Amino acid sequence: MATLNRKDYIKRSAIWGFIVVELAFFAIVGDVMSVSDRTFLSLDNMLLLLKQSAPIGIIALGMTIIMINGNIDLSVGATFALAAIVLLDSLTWPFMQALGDWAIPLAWGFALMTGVVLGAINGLIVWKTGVDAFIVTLASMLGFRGLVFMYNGEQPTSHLNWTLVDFAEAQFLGLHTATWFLLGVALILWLVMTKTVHGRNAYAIGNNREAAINAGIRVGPHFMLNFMLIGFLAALSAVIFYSESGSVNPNDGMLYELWAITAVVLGGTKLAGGYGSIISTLGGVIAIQLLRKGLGHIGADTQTVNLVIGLILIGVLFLDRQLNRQGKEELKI
Amino acid sequence: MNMTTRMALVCTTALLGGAAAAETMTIGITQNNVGVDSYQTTYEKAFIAAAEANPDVEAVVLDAGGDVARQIAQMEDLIQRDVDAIIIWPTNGEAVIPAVRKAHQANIPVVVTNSNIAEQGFDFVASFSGPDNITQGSRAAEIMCDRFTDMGVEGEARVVQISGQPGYTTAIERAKGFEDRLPEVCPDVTLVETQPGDWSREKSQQVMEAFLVKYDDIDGVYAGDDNMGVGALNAAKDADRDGIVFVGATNFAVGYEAMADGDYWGSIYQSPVDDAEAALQTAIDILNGEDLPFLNYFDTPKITQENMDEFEKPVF
Amino acid sequence: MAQFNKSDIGALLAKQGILIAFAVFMIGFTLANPRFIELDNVSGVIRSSAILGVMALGVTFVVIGGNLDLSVGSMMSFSTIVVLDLHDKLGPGLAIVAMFALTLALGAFIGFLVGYLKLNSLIVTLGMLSAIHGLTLTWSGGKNMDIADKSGTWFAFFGQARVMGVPVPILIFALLAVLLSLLLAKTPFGRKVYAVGGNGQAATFSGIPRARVVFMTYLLSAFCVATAGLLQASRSMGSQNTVGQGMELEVLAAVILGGASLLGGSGTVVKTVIGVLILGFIQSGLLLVGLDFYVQYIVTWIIIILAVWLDVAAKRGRLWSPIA
Amino acid sequence: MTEQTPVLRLEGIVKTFPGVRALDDVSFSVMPGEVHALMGENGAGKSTLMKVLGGIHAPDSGQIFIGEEPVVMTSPMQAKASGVVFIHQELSLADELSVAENIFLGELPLKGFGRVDWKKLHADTDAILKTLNVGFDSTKRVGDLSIANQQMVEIGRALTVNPRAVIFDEPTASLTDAEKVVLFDVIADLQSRGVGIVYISHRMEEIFRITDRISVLRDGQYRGTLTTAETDEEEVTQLMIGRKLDLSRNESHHEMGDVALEVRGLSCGALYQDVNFSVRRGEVLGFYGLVGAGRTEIAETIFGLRTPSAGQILLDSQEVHISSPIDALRHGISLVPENRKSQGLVLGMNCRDNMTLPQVDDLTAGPFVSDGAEIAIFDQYRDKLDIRTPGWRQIVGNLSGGNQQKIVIGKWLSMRPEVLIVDEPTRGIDVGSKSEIHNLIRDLAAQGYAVIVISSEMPEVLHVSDRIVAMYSGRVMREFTSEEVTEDNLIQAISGIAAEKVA
Repeated sequence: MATLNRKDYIKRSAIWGFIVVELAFFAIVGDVMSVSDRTFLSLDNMLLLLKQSAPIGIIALGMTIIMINGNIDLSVGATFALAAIVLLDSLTWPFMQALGDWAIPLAWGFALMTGVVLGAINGLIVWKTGVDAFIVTLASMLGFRGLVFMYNGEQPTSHLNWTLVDFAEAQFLGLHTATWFLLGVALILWLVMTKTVHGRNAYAIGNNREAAINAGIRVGPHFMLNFMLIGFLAALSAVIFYSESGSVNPNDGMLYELWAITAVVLGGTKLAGGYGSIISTLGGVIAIQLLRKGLGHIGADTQTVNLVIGLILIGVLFLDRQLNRQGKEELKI
Repeated sequence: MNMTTRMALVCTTALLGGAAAAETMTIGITQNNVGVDSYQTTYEKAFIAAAEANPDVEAVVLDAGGDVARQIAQMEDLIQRDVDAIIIWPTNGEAVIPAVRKAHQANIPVVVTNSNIAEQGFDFVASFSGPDNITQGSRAAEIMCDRFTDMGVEGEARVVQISGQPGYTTAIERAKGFEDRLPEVCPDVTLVETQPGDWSREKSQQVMEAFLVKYDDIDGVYAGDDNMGVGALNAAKDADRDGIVFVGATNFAVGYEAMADGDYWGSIYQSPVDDAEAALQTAIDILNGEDLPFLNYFDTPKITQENMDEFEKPVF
Repeated sequence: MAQFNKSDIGALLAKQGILIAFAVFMIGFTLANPRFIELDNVSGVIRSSAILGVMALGVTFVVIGGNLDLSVGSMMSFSTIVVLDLHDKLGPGLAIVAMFALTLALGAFIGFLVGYLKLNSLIVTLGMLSAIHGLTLTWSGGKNMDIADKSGTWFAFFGQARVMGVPVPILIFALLAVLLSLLLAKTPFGRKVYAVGGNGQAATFSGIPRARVVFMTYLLSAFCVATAGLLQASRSMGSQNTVGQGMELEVLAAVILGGASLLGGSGTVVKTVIGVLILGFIQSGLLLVGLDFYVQYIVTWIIIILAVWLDVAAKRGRLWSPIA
Repeated sequence: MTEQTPVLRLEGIVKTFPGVRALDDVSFSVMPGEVHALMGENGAGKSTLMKVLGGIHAPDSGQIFIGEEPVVMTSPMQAKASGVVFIHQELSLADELSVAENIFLGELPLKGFGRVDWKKLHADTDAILKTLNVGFDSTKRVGDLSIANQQMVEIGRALTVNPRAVIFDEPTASLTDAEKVVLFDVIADLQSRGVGIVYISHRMEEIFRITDRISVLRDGQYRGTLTTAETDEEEVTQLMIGRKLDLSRNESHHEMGDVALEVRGLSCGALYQDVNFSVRRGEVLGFYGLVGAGRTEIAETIFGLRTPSAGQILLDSQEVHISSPIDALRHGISLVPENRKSQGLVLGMNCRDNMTLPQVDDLTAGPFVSDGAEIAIFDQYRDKLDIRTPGWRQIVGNLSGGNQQKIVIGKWLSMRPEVLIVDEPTRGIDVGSKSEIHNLIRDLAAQGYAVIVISSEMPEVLHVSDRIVAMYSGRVMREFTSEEVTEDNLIQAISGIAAEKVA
């Protein structure tokens, strides 16, 4: 890995600075405005924050890799929903019911497999047709959603299994199951992106695709692998979330892609690719959830939340540009 | 901290909280999706107004924006903030059950409002307060059948249905009530097709346009609420197709006006203000230890062009 | 006699692929249900596509200029709500003027951020999607907006009237399509939009004010959105806050289907109109042959991939991507 | 030397593209330890030959041998694996990655579970960097390096294998003299290890300094190989262009008018400082200097694309403030930019639209662009510049480089400017068109335009200029009239030698 210069350090720590500001703001304002006696900054509340960050967070972590590649995936919300349907529906299949609780890991397997297959479809199309990932996944966002509806019409798919719920609600060392998964995925992806050849190649491809191709990196399969990875992660997110909730509406997961992208961009990953970090995305995810939770805590309404999140996104982009600006000598193009 | 000690802690604090409730009770509500239609917005305003009017109540009002995950997070937040009672307007009648159970385990009574959760969750709910949507569907079927009988077409009438957002309990229950009841009262009327209108006037208008092209002969339209019903009515007007009986539910102001104009036949009168006040009252009653029926329905009567004078024009 | 070889046919397919697909669809649906091609249905489809279509016209300029606009759906909700609310307060004329002014102000804001500040359009408009939704809810207080006296106003003209038997929304859509097509294809401004999207640096070196051109594309997009909002409001005389939700992606799908490249510099208004009509007719056709609405999603998925694939394949001269 | 087997041999290579015979029976070989220059004008087929060698294009016929083995090249990777390594003119590095990761791009050393073996990576990289004798270490982020050091990283890439032949494509384009010395040391080192070097460059001075033999291509054909020690620049040039090099001075003279443009004390940060010059109507002012000397940046400043940090620009003795190309155009200044693909043309647009782009606002009939007016301009400059295109509808991206450049020149000539700045006017243009363009520039001056020509080609500057400004490292070193200029004093001025003398 490359050594960082000072500007990089500033950029990488910016999101954590933002989180600290948010915490301070909500702690102070929250004390004044909230009707609750509990302080916003309590440990339990922060642990809950991590848990609640998990569904979008796990997807956003995968999105980071896709975006470091210079691609984007708009279909994750639909993948999330379809994986959830497979998870819950498979538990009702006769042979699965015969298995008792052993059906649970199998159902997880089916759901994760669904995610991987959907990701592979995206990846294969991007690889083989050379159509831009934005268009491919924009179209498959519609297509996968169509498959979701095809599966069970417009009805919700439900299967409440208390063993599953208890597992999902369990806490180990104070952290919820979902938190463990979020942190585990973050750790693994961080290792992948910083320590492995695949991860380093991901940066190289995003930085200079031509050079990567010339250097013999097989860009097509690399893309496909990453799309399978994000498919897997979208499914994993669904598995964790729907194990706890037990019912999925065909519209679930809509707009998740936009939230995931927002988190990734807040974390400083460049849209053009080649730059970004898993840990910063984790920061981005936490920052958004904190904002949402904090605004709820101080009693802000939906419209304010929407307004604030939208403007913060634009503000971050503006700051990033200011940070990256060269001197006055710059060519004005 | 293992689970049992945590639970014990939560219980103690809940008890302490209960003691404090004698003076003020903190009631949290997580709504489905404020801003998606007037009903929910009016409900929210009415709820806040009712809570402010009552000096003993502090309300924490949250909105899930239609997202199950966000609603579950809000349930957790409310449990974490240790409110005295939680009112939930479920985004999904099944998905929120575990979250409701969590509140139940934390000794916080849960009132479900407007649209019920599925039966598996009934054990964890203190009370349901809201309209009886299955009955609403049945009543709509009856309104339509009566009208067909008056018109003398009950033997051959063809009906299309525009249902609410797929997957929402209210939509499912109303459709079920209508579909079950219609053949009972008018066995010769056929329901030719059902498509979702997603509670949206625009979507409903498009769906109706397609129906009108597809079927030359449509005698009645049942819409899951008046907003969609009026969308369908607009489509019929555009296509110059007269003589269609429109029946909706949740009488909106637009539906009421269309009835007054004679374009729209009937609906179910359901006030969000009643709905909100009933929910709050249910929660207060529970905290005061009063005995309540588990299904605490408020009445939602039939409204048609014939009896609309008995009702005030809806404010939403 | 003209001789065709394989590459000619390939080129023809790639160039006119979208028209051929359109023809195939029309014939297929007509065979499946003759009612499909009847004037009633055709006019109905065009009319219900008009709102989407008007928005797609504006987005075509943005995309050719090399940017994206994901905020149009949310902005359309805003225009609709605002004009309905103001209708009863200011009267129809002033309400329309005020609504156009406010919507154009939003467009100008986005245009300023993307054009002059050179911020990434995907993220800016994503942020605006959320922010404008918040603005709409704040304006309306979350309530549905309805015109109180629906029969006593000429406001219904735009969405519901007919002129010489043709529904006004179709007329407005057609008129805008013609005007904007001329603007894009025939005027200096149109030429500049292509230049800025095709090669922004070369455009700057040619003395084209790139920032202003990008700014103008967003202003134009906002104008189209405001028009769409007007049609929507006039058509239903009342609306929810979420009326335009999700339309940004449908609009983008129509523009892409019409063959505009997301990299900028290519696309035409006419092709976008075809893209819009394809989406509209597929939806109607599938409903008529009795397929569920979600089949349309899957069909759209496949069509978009095939259309864009053909397009890029023609440009690179080979079907499969050369990436190993 | 003749008894040895060449490390690399190409035999009878033919490559045709639709309508063009890009390589016509080209043969060429490199001996072990030899530095072999490959020369030819732009478009002579050098880059196509290299693409064939790198497996990017498959030859129609002919064969490639490495040692005695015939090989079929399928990709740059495979070429590298067979010992043929390319060092490209355009840097192909990943800015965000470290030096080590870039050098071993595509071949990072592995240990278990797909992990990068950092220890081995950095050890191997350090070894390579040591032979390159550079002052940065393997963990440095490539984006933070200077262009010259990035070039070194690029060279480092070639050394990850034991190469048999290394192809350098214009490696010194962005290097300072000191850095060149390091590069030549590296080349000498490779040479001593028996590696064959193919050295592609236009710089005669370097060619005669380091190469052993020179092979020349012209119009896709092999024109012969010369032994460096036995030839001179003139012979090479003659072989390249098919006739004697015209080093003639400009000899046409015509009335000069008032000063049209004057620049006083113009500076732009570190790019250039305290630049003074003026150009009269009817005069051609040449700017000569190495790449990076600040010539292009001055032009961009006058054209409103850069903000000067100090100094004045005067038009007709009036100070003007030019903050955008629009201002510049309004003041009658045109700039033919240096890079036609990225700055000069919208490649996806047709010829006519490209040519009329800056004045499209003025070519209207009512609200619309007037087809007739546009086509008239296009036709006029197509004939004037002899642009070969099937018609104005042709997409510019499909034209040859020379014709593309003519479109750009036509675009700016058609603006009928007061001051025309031409940056590298004949880069990538065939010899015939070159002299046409030179004549055109003279003609324009004769018609009373003030013209500034920026060029890296000495014959061109000598040929067209009335006066020549020599720049070195952001400063004007000296101004020559066409009478007093000699090749020697010009070269001294642009390489900074004159500065020491003057100082």
